[in-house]
Amino acid sequence: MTDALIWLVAMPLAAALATLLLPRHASVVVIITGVVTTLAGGILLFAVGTQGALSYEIGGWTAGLGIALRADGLSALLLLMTALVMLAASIYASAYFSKAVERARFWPLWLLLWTSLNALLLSGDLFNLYVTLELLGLSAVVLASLGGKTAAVAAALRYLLVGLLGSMLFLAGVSLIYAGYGTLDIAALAHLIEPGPVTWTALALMTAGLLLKTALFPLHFWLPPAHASAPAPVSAVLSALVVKVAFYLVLRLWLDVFAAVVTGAAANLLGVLGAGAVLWGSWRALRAERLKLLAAYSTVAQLGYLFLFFPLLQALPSGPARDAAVGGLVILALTHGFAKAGLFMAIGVIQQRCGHDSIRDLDGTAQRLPATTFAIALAGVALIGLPPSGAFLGKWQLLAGSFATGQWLWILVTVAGSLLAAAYIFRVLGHAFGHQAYPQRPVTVAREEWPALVLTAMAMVGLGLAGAPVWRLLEGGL
Amino acid sequence: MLTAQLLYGLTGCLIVALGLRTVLLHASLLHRVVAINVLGAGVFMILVAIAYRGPGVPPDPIPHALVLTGIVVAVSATALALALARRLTAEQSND
Amino acid sequence: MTELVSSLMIVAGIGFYLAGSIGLLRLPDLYSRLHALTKADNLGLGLLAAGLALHSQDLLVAMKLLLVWLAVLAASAASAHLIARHAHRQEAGS
Amino acid sequence: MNTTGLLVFDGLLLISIVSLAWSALASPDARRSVILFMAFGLVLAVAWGRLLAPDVALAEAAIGAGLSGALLLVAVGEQSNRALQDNALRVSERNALRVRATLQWVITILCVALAATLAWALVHALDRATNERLAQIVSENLAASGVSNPVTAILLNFRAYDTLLELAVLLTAVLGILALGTARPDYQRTGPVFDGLARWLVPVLILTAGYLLWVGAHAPGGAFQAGATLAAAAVVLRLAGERSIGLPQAGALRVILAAGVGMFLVVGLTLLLLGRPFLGYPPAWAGSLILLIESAAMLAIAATLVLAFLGGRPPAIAVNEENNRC
Repeated sequence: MTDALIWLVAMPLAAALATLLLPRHASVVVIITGVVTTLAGGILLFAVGTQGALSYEIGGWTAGLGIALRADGLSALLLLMTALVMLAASIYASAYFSKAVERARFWPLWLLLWTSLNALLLSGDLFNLYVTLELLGLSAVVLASLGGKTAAVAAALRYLLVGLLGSMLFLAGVSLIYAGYGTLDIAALAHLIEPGPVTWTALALMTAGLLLKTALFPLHFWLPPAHASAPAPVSAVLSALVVKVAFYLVLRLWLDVFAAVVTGAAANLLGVLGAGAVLWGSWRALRAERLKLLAAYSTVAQLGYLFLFFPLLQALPSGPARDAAVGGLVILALTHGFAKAGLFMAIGVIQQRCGHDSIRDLDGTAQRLPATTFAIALAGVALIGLPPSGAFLGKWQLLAGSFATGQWLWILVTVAGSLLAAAYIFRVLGHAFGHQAYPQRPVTVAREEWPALVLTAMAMVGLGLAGAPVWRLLEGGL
Repeated sequence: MLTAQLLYGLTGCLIVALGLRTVLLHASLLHRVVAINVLGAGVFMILVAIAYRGPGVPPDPIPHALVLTGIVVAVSATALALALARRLTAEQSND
Repeated sequence: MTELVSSLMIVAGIGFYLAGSIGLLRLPDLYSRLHALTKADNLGLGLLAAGLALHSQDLLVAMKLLLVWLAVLAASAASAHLIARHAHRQEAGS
Repeated sequence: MNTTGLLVFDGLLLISIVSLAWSALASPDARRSVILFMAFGLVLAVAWGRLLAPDVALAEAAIGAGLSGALLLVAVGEQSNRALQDNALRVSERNALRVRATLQWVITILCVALAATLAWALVHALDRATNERLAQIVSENLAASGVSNPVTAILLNFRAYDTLLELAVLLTAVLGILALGTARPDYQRTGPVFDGLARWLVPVLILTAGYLLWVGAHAPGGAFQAGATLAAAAVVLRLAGERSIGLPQAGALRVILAAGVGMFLVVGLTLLLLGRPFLGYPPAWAGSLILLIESAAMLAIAATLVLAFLGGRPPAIAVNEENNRC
């Protein structure tokens, strides 16, 4: 059973080599990888649900000397989301890239990115996390540059430098931890950790590095150009997964490994930055001229909500109320992952079919691409946080936690952010519904439109209904 | 605590700060790439200083292995940054 | 006795290095700088290697040091030639 | 050596390291900056040697200073590469300059604070000195690792998974470089002196690479140092104006690039299917399996570094890809 952990890393990595050596059979390899990783993710989730956290010691060496892979409810949920989003995005990408030479370049890097996502979510070793962060950063940068135009390359270059700076800061923190505690194993460290200069400085450095990578306001400056100028399938996973796993690492460090030394003031600081992200990101999304830029700024805002949970979790005593808040946080993150991936793919369809993604010129899109417009509407509902989307459950917990701890500021921010989100989504939909005759079929280009539709439906209905099992999985986890 | 550990470790801290300053100062791209490499060298210096155990005593090999990995990752990233810069120049002259 | 000779050689080697470095900083043009650098440094390294070889009292180590010296000799000769030729051609061009 | 002498040596070494770092970063001239950075790397290698880290010293000299320096230098040498040398912030107005001066001060103070905090934490960390334990565990398990050089044991056995992902990072970088553009044009032939040097240097470098690979099992060395040395041989050939620098044709090149990660995966997964843990070598086989993985890794590393030096797809691959177009 625990072999599933190593297969989740080895499978996409082997597939990357296969697509490099046999470019003609790449699509088959990718689909098989997607199906197998999704199954492995499902099995893992089931196993974690029934047996609790799993670990796998690579090479048979005890963790500490060697490196252990670990999975608990949180990482298993994110792994399954990664598998589903990557599978859908792969199907979409096989239609998006029309030239053989483009696909030959794209697939190996895509699978290397996939490897790094899984490896990061499973890693139980601080230095190994640094290596996975670099693999994630480099593969994401190359994929983002595949757009090839000046804007894409310039944005990718900035993305690379920011990412490198982030991982170097992270590594500096890891070095301090090794100097002070003599171990890199996360589980061992969680038992040893104690307040003091080493711990605080290390946590500050690692967090600063990760906040750069997860683009928390005001360190978000690199994200909109990079996400808006990348090819659509790449934008989808950059926004839905790549920044999300960096956030996962912040969560892991703050609520798990370093939980004993995190102070209320530090958590409040993250909350304030999150509030800034919600307001600034939503405002810029409202003012955006292009759909892709809107979606990118909306990512900045949605990440902000996730950081609003930190002061709540710090203030809530452990118990059902806190567990509920953790569940809300995870559901919000998952919903955003599905919804934003779907949104970017839908935008990609519009961009390729209409030749542009300017919001003002969308008139009639609802008639020409009804399924895609519907996917955008579904994603929009999830981004605003209306029922029955998973985001509604998440935001509900955010509000409930704020009431319970008397932190009124976050309530105001959440409400303001949601109103702004409603405004920018309805602005898009208002333009999309014009007056033209309806076509015969709702879905006009299947391979391109279905993935977005399925993902956004997941965000809307799937996660709304799956709330209870998610909570059960996370119980007592963080 | 050994004097050499302290000396080299503190120099590492200084070099990290020197590198970071240039990265943040919006210097030319080349200088920023060099600066990130310098920053990394500072971190590596801290790691190698941690590993040192005094003359004649075998040092801790784990930080050495980590630094070796770090050096290879740094050169990969540098190579990629330079390739991106080259492509950017090509695209700009096309525009 | 050998200890004394080896120390003297090392000190002399460092002296040549010093001279070469001063030459690099103080001499007026590229050719004379190259001249100071390659000649003095090669001799300095040779003395240093010989001194260390004597100090080690080990034939294998001495051979390795000799190899180091030969490699540097070849590399510095070739690079000095390339630099000088490049400078010469630029002068001729302009 | 006596303690005072060593202290003076340390002091001089550290002063030159800091001043080289400073002048490399402060020099406005790109080429000078790169050359100072290479000097910084070489002096750093001396420092690694001083701290009894010969493996790191070799890698730093070959990769950190040598190949990074060569990559930077050849990039600066391209006169047309404006993106590299343009200032990110094109400010000409006085007002903006004043803002910039203030920003400069803020950043400088921030960095001083960072250095102070880091130093404060490091002093506390060194005071605790708890990492004896893990080094102890490493030496206890060294006999079962298949090699006697502890650094190689960590890189290819205990923490082999790190190295696998590190090779994946290298693969990502080289695929990125291949995707981004075509190789720089060949150099002119350099004439008899450099040719003469290359003629005997290249075989020596190849021999050295083989030696470093082999010796890594029990002494400083290993796949990365060997790969970098092999790449250096190709760089020398290219600088001498050779057209063929040992890179194979497109198909075989892809196999070599994939070989590093590939051999790791083949060994790891075979062991997994045989009922052992992933990368859990049987002690009797460990030495040979490590050498097998390292040999493949060396070729992949060398090919990657050479392609990075070329700066893109060699002409053969570029042509091959055009044919694939639909």
